[in-house]
Amino acid sequence: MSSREEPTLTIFQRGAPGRRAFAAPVLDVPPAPDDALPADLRRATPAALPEVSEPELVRHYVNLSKRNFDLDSGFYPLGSCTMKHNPRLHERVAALPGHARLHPLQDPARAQGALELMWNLQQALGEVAGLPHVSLQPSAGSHGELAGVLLTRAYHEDRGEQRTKVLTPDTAHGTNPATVTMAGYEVVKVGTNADGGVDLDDLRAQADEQVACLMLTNPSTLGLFDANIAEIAEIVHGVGATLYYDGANLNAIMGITRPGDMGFDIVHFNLHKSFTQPHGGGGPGSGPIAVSERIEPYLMRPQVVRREDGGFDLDHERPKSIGRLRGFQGNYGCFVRAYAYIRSLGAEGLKDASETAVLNANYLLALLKREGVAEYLPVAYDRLCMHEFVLSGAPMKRELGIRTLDLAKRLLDHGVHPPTVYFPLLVEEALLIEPTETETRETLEQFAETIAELLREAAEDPELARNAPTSTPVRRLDEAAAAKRPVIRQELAAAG
Amino acid sequence: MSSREEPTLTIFQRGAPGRRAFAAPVLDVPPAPDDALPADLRRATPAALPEVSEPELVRHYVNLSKRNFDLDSGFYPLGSCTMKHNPRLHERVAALPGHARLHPLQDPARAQGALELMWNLQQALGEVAGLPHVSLQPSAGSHGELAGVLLTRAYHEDRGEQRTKVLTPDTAHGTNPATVTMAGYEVVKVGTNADGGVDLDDLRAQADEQVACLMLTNPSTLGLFDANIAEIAEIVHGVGATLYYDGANLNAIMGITRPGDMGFDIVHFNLHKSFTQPHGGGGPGSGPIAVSERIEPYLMRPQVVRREDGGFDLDHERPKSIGRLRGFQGNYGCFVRAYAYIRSLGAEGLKDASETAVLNANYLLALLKREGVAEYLPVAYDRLCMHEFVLSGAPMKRELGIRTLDLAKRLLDHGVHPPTVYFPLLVEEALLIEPTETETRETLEQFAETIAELLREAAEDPELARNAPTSTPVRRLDEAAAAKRPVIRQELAAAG
Amino acid sequence: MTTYTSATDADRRAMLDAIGVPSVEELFADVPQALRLDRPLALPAGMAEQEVYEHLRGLAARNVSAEDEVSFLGAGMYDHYVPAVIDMLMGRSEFLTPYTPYQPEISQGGLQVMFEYQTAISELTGLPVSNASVYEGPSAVGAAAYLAKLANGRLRVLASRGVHPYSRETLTTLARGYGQQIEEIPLREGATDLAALIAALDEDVGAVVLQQPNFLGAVEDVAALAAAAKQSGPTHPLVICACDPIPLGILKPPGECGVDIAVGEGQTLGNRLDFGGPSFGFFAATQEHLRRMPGRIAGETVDVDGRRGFVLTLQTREQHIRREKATSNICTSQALNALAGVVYLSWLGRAGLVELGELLLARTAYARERLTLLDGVEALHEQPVVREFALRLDADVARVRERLAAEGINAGYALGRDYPEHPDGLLVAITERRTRADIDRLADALGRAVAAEREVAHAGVGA
Amino acid sequence: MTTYTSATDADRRAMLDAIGVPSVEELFADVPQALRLDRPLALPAGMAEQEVYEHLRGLAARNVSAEDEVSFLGAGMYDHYVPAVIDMLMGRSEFLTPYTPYQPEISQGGLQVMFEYQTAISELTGLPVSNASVYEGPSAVGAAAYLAKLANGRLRVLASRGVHPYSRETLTTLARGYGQQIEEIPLREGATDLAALIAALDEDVGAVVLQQPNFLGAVEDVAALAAAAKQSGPTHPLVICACDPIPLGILKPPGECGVDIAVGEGQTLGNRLDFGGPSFGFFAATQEHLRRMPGRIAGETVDVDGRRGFVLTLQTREQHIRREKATSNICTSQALNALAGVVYLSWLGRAGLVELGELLLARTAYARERLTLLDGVEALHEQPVVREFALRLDADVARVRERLAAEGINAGYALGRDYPEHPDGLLVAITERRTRADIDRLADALGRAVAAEREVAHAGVGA
Ligand SMILES: Cc1ncc(COP(=O)(O)O)c(C=O)c1O
Ligand SMILES: Cc1ncc(COP(=O)(O)O)c(C=O)c1O
Repeated sequence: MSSREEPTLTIFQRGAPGRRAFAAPVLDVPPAPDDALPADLRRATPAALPEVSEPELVRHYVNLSKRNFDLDSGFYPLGSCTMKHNPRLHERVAALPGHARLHPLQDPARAQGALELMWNLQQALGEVAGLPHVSLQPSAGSHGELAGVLLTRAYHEDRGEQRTKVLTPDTAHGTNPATVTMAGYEVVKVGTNADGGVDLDDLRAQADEQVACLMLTNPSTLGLFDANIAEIAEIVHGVGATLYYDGANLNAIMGITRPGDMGFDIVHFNLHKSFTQPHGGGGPGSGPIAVSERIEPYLMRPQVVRREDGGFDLDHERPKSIGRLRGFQGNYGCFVRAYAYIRSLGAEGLKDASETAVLNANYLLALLKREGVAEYLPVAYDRLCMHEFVLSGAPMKRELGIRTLDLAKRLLDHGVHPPTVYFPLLVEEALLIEPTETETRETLEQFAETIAELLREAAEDPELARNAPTSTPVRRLDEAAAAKRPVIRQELAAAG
Repeated sequence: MSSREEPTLTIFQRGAPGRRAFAAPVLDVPPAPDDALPADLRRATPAALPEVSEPELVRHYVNLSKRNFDLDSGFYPLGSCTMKHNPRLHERVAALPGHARLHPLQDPARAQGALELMWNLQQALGEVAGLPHVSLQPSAGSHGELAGVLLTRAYHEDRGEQRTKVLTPDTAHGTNPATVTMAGYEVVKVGTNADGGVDLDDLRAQADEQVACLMLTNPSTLGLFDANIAEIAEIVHGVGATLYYDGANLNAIMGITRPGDMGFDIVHFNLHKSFTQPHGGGGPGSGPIAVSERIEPYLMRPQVVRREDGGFDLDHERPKSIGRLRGFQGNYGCFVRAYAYIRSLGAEGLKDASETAVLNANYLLALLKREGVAEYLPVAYDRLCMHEFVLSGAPMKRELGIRTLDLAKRLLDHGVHPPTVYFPLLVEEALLIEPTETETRETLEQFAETIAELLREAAEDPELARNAPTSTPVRRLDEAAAAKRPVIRQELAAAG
Repeated sequence: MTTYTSATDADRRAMLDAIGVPSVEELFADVPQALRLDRPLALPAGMAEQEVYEHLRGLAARNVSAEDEVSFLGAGMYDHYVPAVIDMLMGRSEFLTPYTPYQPEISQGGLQVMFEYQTAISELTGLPVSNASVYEGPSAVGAAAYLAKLANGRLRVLASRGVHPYSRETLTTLARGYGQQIEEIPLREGATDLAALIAALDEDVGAVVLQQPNFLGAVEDVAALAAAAKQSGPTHPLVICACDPIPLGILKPPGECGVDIAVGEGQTLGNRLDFGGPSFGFFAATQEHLRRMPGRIAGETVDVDGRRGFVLTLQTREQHIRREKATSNICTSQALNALAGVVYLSWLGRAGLVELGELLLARTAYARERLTLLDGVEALHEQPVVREFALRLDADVARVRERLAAEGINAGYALGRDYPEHPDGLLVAITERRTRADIDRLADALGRAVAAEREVAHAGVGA
Repeated sequence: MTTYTSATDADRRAMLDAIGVPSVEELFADVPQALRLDRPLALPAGMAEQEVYEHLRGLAARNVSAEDEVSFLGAGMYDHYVPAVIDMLMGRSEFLTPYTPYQPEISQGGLQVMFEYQTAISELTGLPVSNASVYEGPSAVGAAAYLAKLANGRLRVLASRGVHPYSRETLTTLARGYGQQIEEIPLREGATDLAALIAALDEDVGAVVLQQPNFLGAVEDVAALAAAAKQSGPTHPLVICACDPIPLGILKPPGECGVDIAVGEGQTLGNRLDFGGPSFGFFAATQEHLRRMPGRIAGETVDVDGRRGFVLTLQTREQHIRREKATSNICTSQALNALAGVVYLSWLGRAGLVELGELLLARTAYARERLTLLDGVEALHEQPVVREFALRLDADVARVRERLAAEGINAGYALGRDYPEHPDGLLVAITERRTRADIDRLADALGRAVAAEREVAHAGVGA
């Protein structure tokens, strides 16, 4: 329970001049000589940071935390985000000083534990992807995508080719086209066929020598596995392009099938999805990539390597490398967690995770095909799904007069995080539902019940959904106003 | 925010047969021979513990936690309990493996850090109490009281005296008389005079050779400092009895005056109050005692001692000791926290804490003397208070028709923890208010505002208070029914 | 002003004005000048957070913890693995910082945890009534003896010599207050001597106190001992049994052995060693003693809307209501540690507690066999053991332990101080953290150490 | 079934029935048999929690962390003290586990934190516009260069050699995608060569990239450098400055130096070293670039009842709406680390940030003087320094560092690999955790090590 004191005051609006949570360590050296820092390089007035005591600081942020919904409190079927349970063991091991206080520039000889961990993780991810060479460097999925497309560019350029286009399906996640642009390519869309797969004819039509790469998610963002993947790979490789695997949906296939075996050249992982990093309300994440032999020479610097003597080292040479995409060796803290997860589950456990994720998704889909729901929220592609599935709210909108957004907001009043809404774009009023493997059968049944109940309710009184939520700390917010006159920082009263 | 799933199911009502959060380590030895444990000593059916997966376990308890009000969320002026801020530094240092995984029977030679910490804490507590000899053993205040009265008994018996009575003021906390009985003495009440102090005449009348001890709290549970303390000590010592200091209210006087200097022979500390242990919803606590020279010989075993060579040891001998009151060396984890607190604040900081605690209490009292409040909630003893003060709800009950209990419950709807109510017993409809030093002036003003507002509200519609709370996870609970037909454990469906 | 207080000079001035006194000094007018401390407390100056951290880290570094050595120390507290979920839950402000739940409407979390805890303890012990925790193990034994006095007023208490020395000493300390007298029932071949018990029983005996497993690791035939006590006459004494909760997963629960009150040290249930505390004591009894129980008890009820809820119940037993007539003086108890206990038991679960018990049984059997095969090492007794066992060394135990300590192994607890009759006794404890490799390492090192000490002894320079 | 999943065999059967397939296998019908993995993954078997803990602890034990040695390593990440409140807050499920706040009504906590963070960064940098975080330092520099391209389309980028080598390398990597070409402005006596910058400027230059303090620890005259860039013509390039936020407490903020975009590594603000991440990058700019900013931005608004609230705003910049026309591809960022950042800045507070800066200034001055007094040790440059400085050793740096490492001291970062022109360079970093005693210890050990190495060298066995 949270206090009723005005909760939306920012930390800058609390406290009073002179209050403090920080006590400075004793000045145990002579004060710096005046000329140590010339006056014209000095700051004139202190930054107007908050002035609060420790108790004020703690209460402010503890009470703020209580205005968040979290995975440890309820169901969070946010499609494409794989909101699986975050084991606290991972936080414990990541916090061990030997990991947490290890400086990134520590001599490799004195960071053998960390390098071995990274090496082991590289091996494991390579095995899961079916692609032998791994770089852990990228900071998130989209960072991995950028790495992948830049690798593609390096690959082609090394072969003297200047290709100009990258293909992405119209179901692709926004980061795919955005990445393509940043990597200096032109985005070309590929259509989707009737059963949710890549439209092969369209693909053949588009695929030419100017195509550098096809970026694909399989299972797709529709939660469907594209059975034509072998043929797709053939077409893409036929024109000398690379095939990129967006790994956001890897949670469906771990230990069952492997991108490398499907013909992909480059894969990115979202460790914060398939390998259960806590999402932190928007990061941190980690987006390692795995690549095939032909792409390996261009992989980022530095690489963790194993020396003959069994020791580990960082290889900064790599003449053909595209270089680095960030500082140091990547989000090591995430590696520790992902590695702990892999060692906890092992080969069997990872496969069990994917199987159960797919089982849970299909079970929930089956529950939602019941009368009273299916008429309003039909599944977009009526087949077995993988780890997630897409419903269309179009009939609901037509017949009950409430939009997918309204349903989502009404779910908030029932302590459930709504599914991903209005994505993928090609399904009207889409709801993308991903239960993950860590939810119980009871939770899935409860959710299906709730959906049915909300639809019944909407049939009687659609206003309830249109005005939802009502039980949340705030109700619907005026996003238009926020964008029209952006207020993106606290204005301060005349500096105290 | 918490999920809406039925929150009052117990962990025993969740899960399903076969689910588990625990994976057993590999059996790396041969299975035990059958005769290792004779069948008739074996358990026939497993204890019917919960069967839940880790995600279920986490969600259950995280959601339960959200049904608690806590000190980090709002004002908690619970009189006599000293709900001061709990620094998280203390949790960090207590969790260091060198402290947290130290076995209590580790050889002293290999536990020097722990023994030094305990020694330092003993020295510091002795200095604060003004009594040189300290035992850290007792587990809480009442445990310290029991130690103190048993020490008194040992002291008298060693001098060949069999005394039978212990005096306690009628303002005493319940643990005082309860302790006296457990220590085999008869409780004799001493009255309170007009300005809230010990009634000296009554004391003189009661004090005779049969009296073993007077247990006193100073400042008293009324939040008043008894200026006659020197005379009281004289009377008590005059009949050869000991003077016991209930340290629950020490937060008012640290660095300002000392029980030893007032003439007390034995003091208990509530480390979980004055020295900010988190209360944990009812413990753990720690109740060290400090004693004078004449009591020292009887102090509990073992004692931390400093050897000539500067090393530390545990002294198990102590021929006249009353022995031990519990296992091992006491609640060491609490010692670490209390010691960290003392080292963080230092001499100045401890005094500042007491001064600010008294300042905050008097300021809040001043704010509550305003018109619109004072008529209904007059202060029981109209003088300067120490760290807490007592209001009487009697006029409020008479004129507004709401009881102290109703006001308390209504406060819950405003995100404030009510003060201690109906204690001390001798003030009608008592509210015992202790803001502590770590609250801000704004919080005190807000609280006074809220009280005034609730009284205005009650004048208009007392039902609101009588029916309060309405915004809490549950509303008023039927305590009578709970006591009449006690249900104190979850009944289980036929063991799954 | 410190970093924990907020009263700036401006605040102080305004507040003093409102109070109507010129200075903070004035607020202490009631404190006679003569009693004022006219100097600062003789304590070191305050330090910044990081400095306190470094200081406490320095002290921690001077302890050899179970993180630093392979430890076979037990004797009442055991180095079990504490799952990470417990740290997380105990660290949540909502569990960590509240006081005892005096306002149930805003304390349902803590109250329900108590209710669940009581259920788990009841299941574990096979007794219907559990309170919400007492301080710790030995004082729980003391509390049980007090309940016996309340129940039957008799003053003789018979305690097996197999009961933890600290429990027996606590009983003795408290007996002076309770007016009880504690008498000891000897051990025979490592277990409580049934004949001696029977001989000692009479109608003045108010309680018989046992421990399961006993201090020497032996699994007692509690049922037989309890039966003897009950046959001692129509109005028999109460049978109190202190239990290690972990082996209760595979041992016959006290409730099925005729025990009236089961108590014990709860540290092994999800609590850290913490050099001895804080942990918790559990306290369970038969139905008839419900209203004599010490401490808090959570009970189920409904709110005005009929919603299920929980409260502290049967408070008329307690000091704040009953005062000198209370069944106990306990107030602050060990709620947070008991939370860890019930979370731990739920984490282990129905199957896990048994699996853990079987694992310990197997490793203990392995270790006992492995070690007693060593020259100069023999079993101190042949009783069944489940997680700890006693050895007799043909060498100076202290020096042997030193030798192993030098190798980073804590060999266990030397029995000599508490059991002068066993100057050569060593108590070895096993947990799931001690792997076969650890046990083999112990065996190897112990074998060498004993051999070396015997040589020294023979060489005559043993003293 | 693992301990993280709940589908028992009974559950599975019932669920499969409801789905209408006979087996889980069947659910994967769409995956062509040829592509199925016909063997288990070649990974070790799963382990129990305690086994994983021990394994990870074993790996941690094979690292020498700042807990194990006295470390003067900096060069981009620094061993500052992280206050305990940050662990507590980052550990709260409510902050730790949610996804990006797509549903603002149930994400006000996280959104307000972003808003407060943006305010703090804006105050720190003296620039009005901040986003809610980017990945980390060097990629933030890359993101800034991309903004410059969006803003003025020019392809020449001038980067000072004082910019972190990793930032320059990242710029170069990204430049292949951006179509930019990166050119370096040399250093002169440790600071960016103003004349060289002026000479290199022309109307094709889209951005000038600086770092404050620069990699060699020198405090740059950013105002002068920025002024030069702006005088380069009517449509001048954007000035990008990568800043270490800690010294910004005492250094003139970039916003007052004519900087258009200030970015930097946020690790020093309440984040752990974590062997390089996760931390966060901050990104602040002038008003005109608001709609070109990368990543998330939280904005204030009101709900239907007029209550203050916060949302992700200006999303039309972002990939999920704008797709190929987005100002960046960033999606998951570093929200939790940015939370640590704003909590840390609030913990330090207005006065604390200055006090910390002054403490570092004083200790750095002390250390620089102390060390440069040693034989064979001299300052690599004489520029003002505030928390880190470069030395030139008259001895083999690698071997000197080895000698100190053997004494439990990490002497700092060897400049040779990144700055071949300084094979004898050593970069020494100071934080509030490095006391005078630590510095004296370093001085003593460094003096001995340099002397020893010089002897070796003279003895001619130097190679
Ligand atoms: C299909 C897909 N691709 C890529 C991404 C981008 O991953 P990240 O957020 O880690 O950059 C996401 C994340 O939502 C995604 O769902
Ligand atoms: C005045 C007083 N004395 C004694 C006690 C008992 O202390 P404890 O709860 O630590 O046993 C209390 C606690 O409420 C108290 O307020």
